[in-house]
Amino acid sequence: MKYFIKKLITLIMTLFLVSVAAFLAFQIIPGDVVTSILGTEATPEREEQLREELGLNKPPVERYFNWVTDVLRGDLGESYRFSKSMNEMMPVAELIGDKLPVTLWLAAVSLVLIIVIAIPLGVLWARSSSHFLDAVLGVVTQVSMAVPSFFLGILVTYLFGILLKFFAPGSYVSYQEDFGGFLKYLLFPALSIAIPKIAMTARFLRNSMLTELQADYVRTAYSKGCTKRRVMYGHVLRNAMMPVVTFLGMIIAEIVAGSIVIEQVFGLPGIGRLLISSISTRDFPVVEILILYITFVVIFVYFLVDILYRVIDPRISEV
Amino acid sequence: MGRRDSPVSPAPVFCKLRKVRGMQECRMSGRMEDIMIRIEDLSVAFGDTEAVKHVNLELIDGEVLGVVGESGSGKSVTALTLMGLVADSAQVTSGRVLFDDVVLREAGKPCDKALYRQYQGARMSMVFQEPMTSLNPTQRVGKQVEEMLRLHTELRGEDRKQKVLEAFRSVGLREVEKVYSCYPHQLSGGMRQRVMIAMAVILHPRLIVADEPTTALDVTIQNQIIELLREINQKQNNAMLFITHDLNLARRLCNRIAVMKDGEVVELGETEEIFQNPREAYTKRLIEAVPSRVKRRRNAAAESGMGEPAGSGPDGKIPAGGEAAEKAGTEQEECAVQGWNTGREQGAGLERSAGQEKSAGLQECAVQGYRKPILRVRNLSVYYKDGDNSLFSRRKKQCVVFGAEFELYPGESLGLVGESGCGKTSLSKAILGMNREVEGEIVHTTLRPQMIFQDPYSSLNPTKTIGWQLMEPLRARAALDQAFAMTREEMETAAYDMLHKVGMEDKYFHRKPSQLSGGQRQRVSIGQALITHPGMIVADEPVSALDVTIQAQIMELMQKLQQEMHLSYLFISHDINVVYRMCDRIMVMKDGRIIESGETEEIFNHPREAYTKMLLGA
Amino acid sequence: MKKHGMGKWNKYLVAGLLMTGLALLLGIVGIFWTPYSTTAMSAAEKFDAPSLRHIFGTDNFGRDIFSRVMEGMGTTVVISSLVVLFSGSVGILLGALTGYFGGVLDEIVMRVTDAVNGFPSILLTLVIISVLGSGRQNVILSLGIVFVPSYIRIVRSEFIRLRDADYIRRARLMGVGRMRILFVHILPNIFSVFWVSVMIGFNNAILAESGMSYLGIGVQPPDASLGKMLSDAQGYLRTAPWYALAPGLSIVWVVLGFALFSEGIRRRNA
Amino acid sequence: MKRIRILLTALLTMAVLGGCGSDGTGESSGDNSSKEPVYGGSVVVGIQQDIDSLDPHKATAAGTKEILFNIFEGLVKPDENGNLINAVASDYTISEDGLVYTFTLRENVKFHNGNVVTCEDVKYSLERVSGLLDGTPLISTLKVIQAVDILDDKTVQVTVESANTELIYSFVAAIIPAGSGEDAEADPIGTGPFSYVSYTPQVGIVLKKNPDYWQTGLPYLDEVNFKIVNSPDSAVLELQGGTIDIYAYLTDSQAQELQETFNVEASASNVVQALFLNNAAAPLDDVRVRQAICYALDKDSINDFVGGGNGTIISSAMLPTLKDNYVDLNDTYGTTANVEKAKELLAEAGYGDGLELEIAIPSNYEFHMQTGEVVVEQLKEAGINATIKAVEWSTWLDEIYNGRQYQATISGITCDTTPGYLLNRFQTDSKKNFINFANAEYDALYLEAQATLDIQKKIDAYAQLQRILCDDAGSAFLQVPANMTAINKKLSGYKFYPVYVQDMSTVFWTE
Repeated sequence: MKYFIKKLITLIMTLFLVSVAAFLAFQIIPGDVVTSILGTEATPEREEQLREELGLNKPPVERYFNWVTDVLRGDLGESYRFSKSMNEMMPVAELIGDKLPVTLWLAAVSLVLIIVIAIPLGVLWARSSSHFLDAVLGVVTQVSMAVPSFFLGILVTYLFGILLKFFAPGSYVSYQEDFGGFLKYLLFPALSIAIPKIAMTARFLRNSMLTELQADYVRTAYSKGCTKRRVMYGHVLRNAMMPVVTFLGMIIAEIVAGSIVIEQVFGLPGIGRLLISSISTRDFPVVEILILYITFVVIFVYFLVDILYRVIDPRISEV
Repeated sequence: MGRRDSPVSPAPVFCKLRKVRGMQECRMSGRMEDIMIRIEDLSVAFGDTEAVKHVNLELIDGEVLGVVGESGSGKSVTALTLMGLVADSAQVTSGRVLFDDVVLREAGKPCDKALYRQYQGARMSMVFQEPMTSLNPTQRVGKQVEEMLRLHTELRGEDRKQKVLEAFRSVGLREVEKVYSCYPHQLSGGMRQRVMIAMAVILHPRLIVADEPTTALDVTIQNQIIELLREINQKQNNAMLFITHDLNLARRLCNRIAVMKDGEVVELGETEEIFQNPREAYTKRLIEAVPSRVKRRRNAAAESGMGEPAGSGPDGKIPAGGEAAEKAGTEQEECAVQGWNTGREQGAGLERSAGQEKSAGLQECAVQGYRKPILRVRNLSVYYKDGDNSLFSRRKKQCVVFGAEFELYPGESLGLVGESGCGKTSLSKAILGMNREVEGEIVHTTLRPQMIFQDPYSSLNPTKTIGWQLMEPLRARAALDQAFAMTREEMETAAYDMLHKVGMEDKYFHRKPSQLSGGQRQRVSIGQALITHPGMIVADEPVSALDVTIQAQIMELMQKLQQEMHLSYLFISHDINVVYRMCDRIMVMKDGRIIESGETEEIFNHPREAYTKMLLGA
Repeated sequence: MKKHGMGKWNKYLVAGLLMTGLALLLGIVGIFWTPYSTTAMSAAEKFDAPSLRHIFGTDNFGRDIFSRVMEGMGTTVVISSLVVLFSGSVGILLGALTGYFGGVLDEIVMRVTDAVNGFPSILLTLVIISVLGSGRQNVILSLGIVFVPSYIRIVRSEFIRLRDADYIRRARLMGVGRMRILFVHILPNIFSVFWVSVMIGFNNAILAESGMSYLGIGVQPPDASLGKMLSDAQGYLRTAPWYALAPGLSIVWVVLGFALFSEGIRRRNA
Repeated sequence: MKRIRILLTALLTMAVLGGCGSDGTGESSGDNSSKEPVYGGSVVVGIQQDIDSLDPHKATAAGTKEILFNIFEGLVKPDENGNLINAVASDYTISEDGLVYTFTLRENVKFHNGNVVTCEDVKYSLERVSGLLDGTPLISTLKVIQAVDILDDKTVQVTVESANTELIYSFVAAIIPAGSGEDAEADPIGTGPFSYVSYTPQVGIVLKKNPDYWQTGLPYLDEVNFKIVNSPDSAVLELQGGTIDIYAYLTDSQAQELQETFNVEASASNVVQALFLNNAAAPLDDVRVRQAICYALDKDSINDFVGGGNGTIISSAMLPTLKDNYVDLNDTYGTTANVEKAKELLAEAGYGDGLELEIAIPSNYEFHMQTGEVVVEQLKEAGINATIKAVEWSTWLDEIYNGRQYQATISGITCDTTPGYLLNRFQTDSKKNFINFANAEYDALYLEAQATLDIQKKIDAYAQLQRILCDDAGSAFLQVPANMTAINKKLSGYKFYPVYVQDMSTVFWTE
């Protein structure tokens, strides 16, 4: 419990730091919000009027505190750029709520791919005594890890999209329209995300298992007359999975926070792309919230992993 | 030394030694089936290096056979090969292992794991050295013991659990239900080892292999476990292969002892026979090396006064005691010139180095107020701070040493004895100023007392050469005080001198610690501590990580240097015998308090506290 | 140590050295000399497929892709090296101080690194570049800032581990000065760990740099950069696949080579 | 309080390439023109950026206007030749003094909500845009409207405060139902060939057929989906994947890539691309340096490299498609590089040893970035060491366009069908004169041209203005890039307009 509170305080402090940093960044970032909105033709009076409407004429500290109070009250503010209707700007919450499922589903599909492929692969690899398999997997995973995600995205597009025509590049369908089609399309970007991570996870699991296999308790298990299989699945796997859980947590955090590059390559309207476009249009309320969201997700996932770790590893749970 | 038994005729040796149990008759009449375990001419190699060479061992029901040897002697590999647990990379290059005439393992054939599984657990089981790591850290211990039943019996859920609880009770565990659902880390070391033993004996196997089962435990717990093993052996009448580096332990438990060295069995015989009449030089040395109360005075006198050779270990030359005594005088003068000691202290040192009964002399001095203590500790309490340096959590202070009071006199060795966690290390750190959370008074007259640590592997900076490390204290001293400025040549000369003094050759000057053995590293550590002539040394378990023969050498070295350089030692150890050999006076510490202190002989002969008695009994 | 050197070659080290060596050689030569000018345009040679004349073919301006890959490799390697140099030095300094002394500085630095760590690196560089503007120095600076926390962490944890090592305690007892303990006694001992993380960091820097260029926030044209080439080439996947493959595979080559090299080093040290 | 947003007032191209202007010929696309139109079906059109507003009076982005063209109509509307045709109005007259416009409404034009357009609706719409309604003019050129009077139920009279021969072009402003302005953003209702169905930010907008459209037989399609495509690269992939049918902003090489499988059409855009030179920043304040740069550039090869040779080379600020007003000044500096002359001028100006030049380019415009690469290479020949500084669009607006803190920049300025539109900005005091062009003769001449009602005089004055801008090397004007549009081969009837318009009403499937 005390640990929990401590973690929570750390989380809040980090969020605070990040929000201040993001806020500050937008004070010094070149490119005026008002110019960006009004373009080149507006009169100075109009600019001043908008500045006032947006509250930009107030001192930064006051603006920051107003904004923080609003956010704490659950009001995430409104986009400068996107309108919901003529009288209303798009609330940031709604805007992000719209994009978030794309990123989350992408993360989910990637994660399923990673877990479903990497874990059996890692176990197989650790169990295998075949030098050939070992060498092949070694090379394949090394190469997979060396491919940058955008290049992988391009290769996947080229191979599965253009050559094999498994999917039509750019034929993203909104999840609201056709969920099946949406998932089918997500498979390929998810694959591009997953491949290097599968390689990393499988390697990691294998090394973890090999390390665990050196542990004394494995010898004890054998001394009881356990079969190799029983030792592997009854004793080693669970213990070897623990560091892998942390590792997977890092991966989850990374994907859930937005796979900007992959979203760019495959034209997915997720939060990564929203962030990029919002930065370039100086849509400050959106950017601030997105940055906070991402920070929150990352820290929160780490936190969850930490908790999970405590649940599955009895050694830590009492600390 | 280094006798190699002919692989075909090991029998004569056995026959001679086995009369007590009537083994000879058995073998003569050809009733081979009574011999349960037979290891015949076993050699095990890892790649090109043979770890076990032509070993022959036999065991019958109810017998406890000790296998004694120092690290690397091949005793564990032998046991693991017997159990079918040796790594796949190990090859049996000769001989075979039989269990009731069934060949379990044979030279040139891979390990038949399916065959072994019929024996492992059910008919032979093993107790390992580290109960913490030998238990699966993420499984409840009850389940782990129960796995034995799952694998080898038809018992069902609740029956299995009852059987496990019963086994727990039989190994002296209390609150067995609670223990059943504990994870290994929630148990104490002793309890864990009891769980391991329960696991080993639950199916009443005919053979139990115990590989250093008490080494990782405190002395008092050690005793209990030994008693438990003895008890089980008597109750269940199973044979036991007891592997240890500790001759004393073997002596207490075993019917017969096999002494191993460099992969070979160099001597095998009835326990008492071996102790009384060791035939091999190595066995003799092993017995000699064990610090024993019986031998202490005689040895000390012999080494320092009578010039009896102390035996030469692999580390090479150690100047014999006589020479040391001769040199002592000049050394003392040097010290005096450098202003480290007073004239009177010098006198005391010389007096002692003449080989007289020193503690008496010192006691006398102290009583007379003849000498000033080099260290005085008054009402010292030491606190331990929670390591967490977060801003949020208030630091909790925990008292680990309560009101310690004592003095250390020049040239004296003061022993500090206690089990792990009693506060002896905290006390020593406080004295050296490494822990500033203290209350009370510490006064020492030396400039910079130095320390020698237990682990020779972490005591030296792995990236620096030995020469550099020996010179570093001189550089540091010069940086602090211009008066001690030395040229590089002078430093090098001093470093070489020190290297010689700790019994090492010039060539080591340019080597790094990774190229040195444990004993050699400890020598360098000692040399590094002494190069600035600190006068007082705190030695925290300086020999407990070393093999017994090396232990003896290091202790000799420390005693020699003490005389030569007129040093005071605060000698910390859990090993009562080591302390006995090294120290003039002893303090016994328990739960942060010094509960008893006095002259060594006095404590040993007339312990006042029950705890001290228990320690001595171990 | 030297006598061990030759005996400890392993296949990872050899393969890694060969691959990295070739890449570095091309990259470094590429800084000073390339077979063709990397900017000279030729309308006649637009999108020539790989041939003896242009072994990687030509791009949309008729520029020799091989020459541009060489230059891009040089750019990437130089930037990545400077990033690692920058973040490594800052990491050592801060990690050493915070790890050894702890206290308030440690707390502040750790909170800041937490915040930086809890943030995808590409996003952070994006924000920093938005603030600083694009350009070579800013790419180095922003990536440097992004990578500093990982080095601080590694160095810090090593210093925490070693500050209580027996030989460091002894050095304190000898009266060795703090800075000497930090940088003479401890620092050499963390190099084996640090070296591996530098290698990994170098690879990450390469990936991040090319990722930034891919998103158009890295090195600006006409300077060749592998990521930028890749993003330019993406549109010509069907007509000129070699244009995408050449820079893409070059990145893979460098990263793989370095990964193998560091794996080799790791195994040699193990 | 109502927040009014006016996004990027359409003077600067947001697109890589702007709309279209098909040399006034207005050919319909492809070889399929002869084929029989099939009614029904739906088409997906790739667009480059999100909609800035669904309120036709507030939408300013060219990319939005090209879509809203399908939903809304004004009293008049442009046709594919750049001429105005009558739309909601069936006829109009302008008084002699140019101050009174009288519009007659077309019979039975219906809004998408089924109501017939009345004079009230027209009055409301015009008052709304001119600011008569609430004091906030929404379209700046219509600020001059003084009164809108309903003469009878089919006639509306508009009185303006000053005569302007080019004002009629502004009456393309959308007619919306009276009082609907506040709802236009959520439920836009117009009279165009298609009606609004839905809009999803960052995804796109869906329109459906207006069955009551006044032009009988139009439109053919049941549904049009304008889908936002984030980059030209992915547009190509989407075209190939068949997820979009029409895309109008291809680069030359992409167009070539699609040549086989699509009908790819090149047409002149309404964008003037130039290497804009800050006349106030050293060393560009020296006319010789600016001229040297103009000489050093090889516009032909720029056109070849980045435009596939489809662009139209220009040397001043006038669209060649505006034939009456355009003068060809390409002989002034030539269309290929004249390095000798450039070096000579530089030496004269004291930069014989070379010169450093920083060219800022908005990094999101691939076309300008690529042009920049070629320009840098060409300037090198003349001893000008140019470097590219990529800037974000917001930064570009802030620092370069408004702040005028730059040496040179490559960008494009868009033009509408009003001929004097581009020339206006180069008056010394113009707020839009971001190149700091200062020429008193030019200023005087421009005012003169505006004042005259004599068409020929106006044309002459415009020609002279173009010449001054060119001779003075106000900037190095490069080209009017071609607009490369890929159209599904099974589609026909796509028309190219000289302004940003994607007219879907005439598009049909051939099978």
